[in-house]
Amino acid sequence: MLYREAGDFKTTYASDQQTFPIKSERALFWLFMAAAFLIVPFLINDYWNKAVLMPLLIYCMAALGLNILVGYCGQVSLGTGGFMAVGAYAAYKLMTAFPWMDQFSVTILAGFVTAGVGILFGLPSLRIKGFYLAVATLAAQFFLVWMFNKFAWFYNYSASGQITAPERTIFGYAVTGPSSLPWATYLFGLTLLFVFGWIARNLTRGRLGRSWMAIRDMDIAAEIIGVSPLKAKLSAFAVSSFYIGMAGAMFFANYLGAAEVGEAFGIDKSFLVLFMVIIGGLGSILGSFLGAAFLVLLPVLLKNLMVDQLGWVTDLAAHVQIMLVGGLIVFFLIVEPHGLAQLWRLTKEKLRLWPFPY
Amino acid sequence: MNVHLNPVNEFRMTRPDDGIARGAPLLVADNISLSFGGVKAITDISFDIRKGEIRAIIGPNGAGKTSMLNVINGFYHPQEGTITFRGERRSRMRPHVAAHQGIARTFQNIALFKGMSVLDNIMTGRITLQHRNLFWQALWNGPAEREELEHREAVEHIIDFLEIEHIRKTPVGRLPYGLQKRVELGRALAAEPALLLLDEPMAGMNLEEKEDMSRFVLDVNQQFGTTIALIEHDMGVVMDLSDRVVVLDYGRKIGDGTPDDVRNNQDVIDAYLGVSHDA
Amino acid sequence: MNPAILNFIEIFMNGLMAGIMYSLVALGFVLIFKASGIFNFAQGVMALFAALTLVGFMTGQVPFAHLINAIFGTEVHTWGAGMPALLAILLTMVVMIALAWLIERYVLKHLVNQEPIILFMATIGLAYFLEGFGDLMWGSDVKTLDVGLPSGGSFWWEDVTREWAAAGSQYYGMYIDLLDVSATIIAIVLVTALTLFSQYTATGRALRAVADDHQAAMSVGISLRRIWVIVWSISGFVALVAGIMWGSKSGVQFSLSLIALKALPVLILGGFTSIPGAIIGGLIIGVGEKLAEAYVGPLVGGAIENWFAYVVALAFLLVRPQGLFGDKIIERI
Amino acid sequence: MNTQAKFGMGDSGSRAVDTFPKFLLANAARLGSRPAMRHKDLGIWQSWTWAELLAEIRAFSMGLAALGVKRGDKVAIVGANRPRLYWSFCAVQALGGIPVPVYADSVAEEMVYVLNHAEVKFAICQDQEQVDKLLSMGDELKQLTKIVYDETRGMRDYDHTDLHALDGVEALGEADYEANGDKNWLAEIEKGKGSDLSVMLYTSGTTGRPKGVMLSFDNLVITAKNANAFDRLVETEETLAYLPLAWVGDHIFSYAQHYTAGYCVCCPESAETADADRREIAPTYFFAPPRVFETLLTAVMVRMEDAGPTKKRMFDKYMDHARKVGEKILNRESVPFGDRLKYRLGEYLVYGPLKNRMGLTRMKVGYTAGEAIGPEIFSFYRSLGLNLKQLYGQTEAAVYITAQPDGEIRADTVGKPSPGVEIQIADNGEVLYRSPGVFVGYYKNDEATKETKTSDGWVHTGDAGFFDKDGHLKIIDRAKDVGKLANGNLFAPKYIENKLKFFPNIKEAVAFGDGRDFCAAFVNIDLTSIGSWAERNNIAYASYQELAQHPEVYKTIEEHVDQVNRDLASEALMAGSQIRRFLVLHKELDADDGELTRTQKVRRSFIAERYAPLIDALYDGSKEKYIETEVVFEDGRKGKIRATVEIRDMAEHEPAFAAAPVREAAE
Repeated sequence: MLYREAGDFKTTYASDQQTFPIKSERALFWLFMAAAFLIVPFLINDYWNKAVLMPLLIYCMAALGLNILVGYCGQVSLGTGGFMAVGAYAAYKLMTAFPWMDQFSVTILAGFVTAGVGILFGLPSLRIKGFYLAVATLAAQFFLVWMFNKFAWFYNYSASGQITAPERTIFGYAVTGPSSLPWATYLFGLTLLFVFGWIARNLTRGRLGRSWMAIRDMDIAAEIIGVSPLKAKLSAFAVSSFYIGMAGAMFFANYLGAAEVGEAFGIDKSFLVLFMVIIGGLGSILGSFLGAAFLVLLPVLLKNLMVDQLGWVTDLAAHVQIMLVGGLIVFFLIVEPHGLAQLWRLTKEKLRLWPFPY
Repeated sequence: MNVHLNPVNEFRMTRPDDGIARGAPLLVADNISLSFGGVKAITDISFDIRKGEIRAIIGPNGAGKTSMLNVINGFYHPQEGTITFRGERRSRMRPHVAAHQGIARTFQNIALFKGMSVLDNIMTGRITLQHRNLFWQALWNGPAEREELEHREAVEHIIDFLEIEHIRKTPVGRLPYGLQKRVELGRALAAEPALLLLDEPMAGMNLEEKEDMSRFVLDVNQQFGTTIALIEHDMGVVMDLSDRVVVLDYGRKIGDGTPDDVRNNQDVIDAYLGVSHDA
Repeated sequence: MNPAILNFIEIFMNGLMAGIMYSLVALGFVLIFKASGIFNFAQGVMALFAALTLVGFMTGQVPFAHLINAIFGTEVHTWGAGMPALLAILLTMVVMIALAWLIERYVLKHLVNQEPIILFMATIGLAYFLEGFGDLMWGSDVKTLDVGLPSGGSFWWEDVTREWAAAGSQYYGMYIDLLDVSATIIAIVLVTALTLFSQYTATGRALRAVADDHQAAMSVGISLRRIWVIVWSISGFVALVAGIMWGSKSGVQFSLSLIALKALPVLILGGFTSIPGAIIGGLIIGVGEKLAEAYVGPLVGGAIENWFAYVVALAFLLVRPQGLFGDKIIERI
Repeated sequence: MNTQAKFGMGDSGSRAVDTFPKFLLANAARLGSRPAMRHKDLGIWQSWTWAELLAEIRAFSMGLAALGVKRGDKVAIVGANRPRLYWSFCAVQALGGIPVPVYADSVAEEMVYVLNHAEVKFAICQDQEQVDKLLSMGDELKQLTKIVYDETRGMRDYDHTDLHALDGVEALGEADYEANGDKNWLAEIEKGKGSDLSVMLYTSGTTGRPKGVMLSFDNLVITAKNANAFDRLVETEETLAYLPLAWVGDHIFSYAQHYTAGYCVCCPESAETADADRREIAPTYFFAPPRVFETLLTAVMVRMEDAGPTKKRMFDKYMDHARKVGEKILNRESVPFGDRLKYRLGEYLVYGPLKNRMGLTRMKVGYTAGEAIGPEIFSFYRSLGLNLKQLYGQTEAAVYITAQPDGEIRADTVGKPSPGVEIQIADNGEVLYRSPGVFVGYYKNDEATKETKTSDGWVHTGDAGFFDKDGHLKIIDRAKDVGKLANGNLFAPKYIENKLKFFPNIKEAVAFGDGRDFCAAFVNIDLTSIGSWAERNNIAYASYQELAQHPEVYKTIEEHVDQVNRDLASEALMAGSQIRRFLVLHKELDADDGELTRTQKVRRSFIAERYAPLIDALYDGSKEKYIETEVVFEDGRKGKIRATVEIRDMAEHEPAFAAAPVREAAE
């Protein structure tokens, strides 16, 4: 209904393969981006930043990373929490060891460190598949959490065992630490997400993305037509961990400010991000964002409703919330196993065919 | 300025000349034996595939035909015997290395990537020809995109060749069987193989689809000079298409020669008529 | 005997007894996986839920008290009277069967033919739901559970073993918890009963038929949906038993659901489809964990039992990707 | 690209641009970087600017010169709407040759006749199929010396002595250009003048052998320029070339107007994808015979049948509203504000998306011609806000005779005389015209030329018609087809057939009655429409024949015939010729069987002959009739289909018209 595609034809392969082939969608995307970059920073306050926007940006990044591994390459991982922890601790060590380093570099380097760890824990994927691999990644989760707890070097021997982010600025505006500015942190996260979202799109649309998907869809055939499983799987683990590591670094430095590994990066995180990916849609970048948005916004809404509107005690609200989230996940899987992205695709198809039935 | 292509642009279908003359052996299998936990699938089979020919491998069910193809492209490793491809003797090798050496194949049970479109499936076939690394791909604009678009153009020629323009962007899972087979052929062709292995390309097709597929196989062989080894059950098709035929039965070679030779070979006739094979 | 050897024996036995508990939980997984191909992550939460319900019945709690109070402004908490353990166990069993039926009716039925990962995710969703539901129904405070099983150390065994040490050595005998002993006995009985059930009853045979081949089983008239209810009921029962054991030992609280995570390495080791694998895998993990904690732990700073089992399982998998008793994977094309 | 400099703006003004090659040079200079042509090929719209077009055509043309094409040579062009075939027109004309496009789907004998009659020396073919067709005629083609083909597929093993790949020819020309420049070529173009023969188009003709209509550059250029001015067509238009290129309409829209206005012509990937390709391009100037609009509307209605009830209700509601006010809004009549608002909402919800799905979103002007279009169909498109108009034309007139000016659109007229056209109505009602587009003559057929074209330049259209009070021409039928029933009542078969065909369920109809006691009709059902209806009603059928003879289908058609009779009864001239009996034909009328012309018009006399037993049955009162019909399959094999066809009687309606309208004749 909204689409007017007639006359929007392609004269080059580049335009045929672009990310938003439909003119109106392209316009919508840039409009949305303009709003996110130019309008939101002026409206933002601390509550919105902490409760909604930062978690949204961070989980978008994490879900993007996990989706590359699970959705594109078909390797199920339950180690997301552990990899986020690697990113967080790497960021902490970098921030404290090199105080002069800017936060963009810190975050990206933390990503690289995590990518290395990811490759290490991705090695078993060359031998084992499916659930066996999923459970094997749990080993990473538990081991990493244990390690960060156990060796005081990681938390600079602080008495509390916590890591605390010192203040770091970008162009003179604080993006970490207790006096960080909401709009600056937001823009920092948004910029990273925008750039790396675009990179994720690039990686998934070309040769590498196809080799991942080939491994996912039929690994034996993929190998026979020339995909090296070693390269495909390990690159997926590396890229995925890179994103998750950055998300972990942001989660610690820009969002929490101080973190204790078991609490902030426990197995619950692994599940949460996996849910985002599944509910959003496996193998879809948009899906990662939709899934993250859904699971970030839903609890906020529920809490608002039950605690602020109905005046229930928090733990009761928490029980109802966890129950509803679980129920909704099951509901979604039943209604649309391919996630919100598929729902979006279908809606789009319907609107494109409008007024004809689908 | 709009880019435009010369629509009749010739596209390469075989790799640069490898020094092997047309008619000389491209691949030689020597005394191959293969067994799975004591069960012999292939026993002491030797034959060759010559450059530029269509070589058929036939035999009753369970004769070891598919196992033979699997040995050729490195998926199975024979316990005994050697494979020599383009003059190089091969030891244990992963299948993707064989693919890089120029062996492409299709599968008996369609093995397309179900989550991808026709275009992406065929593009995947060119994976051995694309070289841009992760860094360039992350940047995309520039070398990676250029490479991608070059290969897209080559793939479009294959799509045109196989007459599947109308399904270019359809997810392969939604296609009827016959078209899926054709897409799979396209994916194999995309690799510009020196040797193309076809595992029952016409199984389960109706007469019209078989005729189409036969035409494509012949066209590939004639227009691009691609060497083809194919397994097929339809004797009519085999006799029409192939230059030479090797016949397997219970993992042994019982005949090898031109279609006419094979047709008149008593062992072959017996095998097909189900005469006891314990002799 | 040398006290070091005696120490080793003590750790080994404790490991065995912990292992049998792992086996018990793993068994629940295997049953469901075999019959429906579902990796039921909610198994641990089912044990928690069962234990919560049991405690609730025994102490006469009013279900959903918090919710009711929050909505209606009332102040209800208990009925004022509890019920005997046995009756409570029976009632809880009924609840677990009802739960199995509900899960089949509202979840599984709609997810037939979905990919395994989707089913897996659904069970995680289910786990969340049950966790919230259980807390909502019975409250989230830590509860003690006592169904009358003996507990505490066995003095008799301590005395017996003290004799074994060489005279003059500072050895005070082996510690063994009676609760562990009874748990082990019950677990053994349960496993035997399940084995007999699946070998000698019609339902058991149907169950095994389904596990072997869904299509074939359906074609001979076995109702898949009925089988699923039965399997989920049985694993509900297993969960109840596990819940009683673990609940009696360390109280009924959220951490009880984490026993599922303990069972996972057992599954990898034993293979998802093998009942003997689950039992032996459980024992190996139990023993290995305890030994590692005692002998390796001090070297790296302790608290390694969280991940040690996983690493063992992983290392094992790299050698045998199909697990201890899993079917050999032959790749075909 | 030195030609650009030579034909820069300042320079071209001094010369008369009166031939298409000259237009090519002028366009390359004036519109060099604007797209001139597109072709959906290899997945995208390959595009050429005017400058690139010039380079391609120059190379091709110089290559043809090297092959030996000389002034006055006839060159056949055979194939579908491909850019290179369009280029070959200009490439040949640049050398002074005369292109002769041939219908690609014509059978071998037809082709032999045309090629021999036109004394064709060279042929440019699209692909192997066309080459094979020509080669199969062998020695029968007396003059043909060389064949050039475009698509190389399958051509590898042919004897290439007299066979040339278009690529090779272009390379030849390119080499010549590199070596010697284009001086000679440009000089050759300069020799061309407006009065020269531009093209020879063979009319498929409803009777007799095809005739070669000779059109001069002046004919085409002046007519095309007039038409461009009439509809304000400029270089920004995009059109879709999907009709046979041997047909005069396509030659005007996709060639003459393309060069004179400088707009962009887009060639679809194949005939099957034309619909999808139109959706992508969304032409701004679109021509289609009524049949296309009909099919499109049927498809829309069929698809809406499957829509959910809410959507269907919404669609119906807004379509009703469009019928009420849409045309008025388009004609800029006054419409209440509320209705306008509702129409705007409808535009958003229904009309816009619908136009989008049909690929007509950008349409500035659309024409339909060739046959009468059903009033409902016509109003449907008009009410969506599409500027669809009718025109009346002929090959002999280089198409345009009359056309509807913007704002004066009516379903039942074909408009006012086009710019530069004079029209008179003869005593017998036949329409005559005189215009700059009037053809030079029929090739090698002076007799026929004299019959058609008077010495003072008036051309007989062969159609009967009259001017209404607003000065619009109304065509009722072929002049020779308008007959009388035995009782003296007027019988205009096409008029009746059109009324029948306006029902989506009826694809084709043939009415009989001249000199008979009453009017009777053959009906062809529409497989798309009826098939989908059958599917919805669980009516199983194995073949067209079975479906056509289904009692339920008969019942539906009977209702339609009854409705037509009711309509006829309300018109003074026609009330006497209501359909008394009809039958549903057991096979689809088909051009391959000679029942339709290549432009899909019914060949009445042929059908009358072929189905004589059925016509007899219509008039002898029998209830059913057995018939055997010979058919030609696509691969050229022949076969017979047999059927027993049921005949139905219809009741006549009482004439019910207000007053006898006065028939005006304008001079």
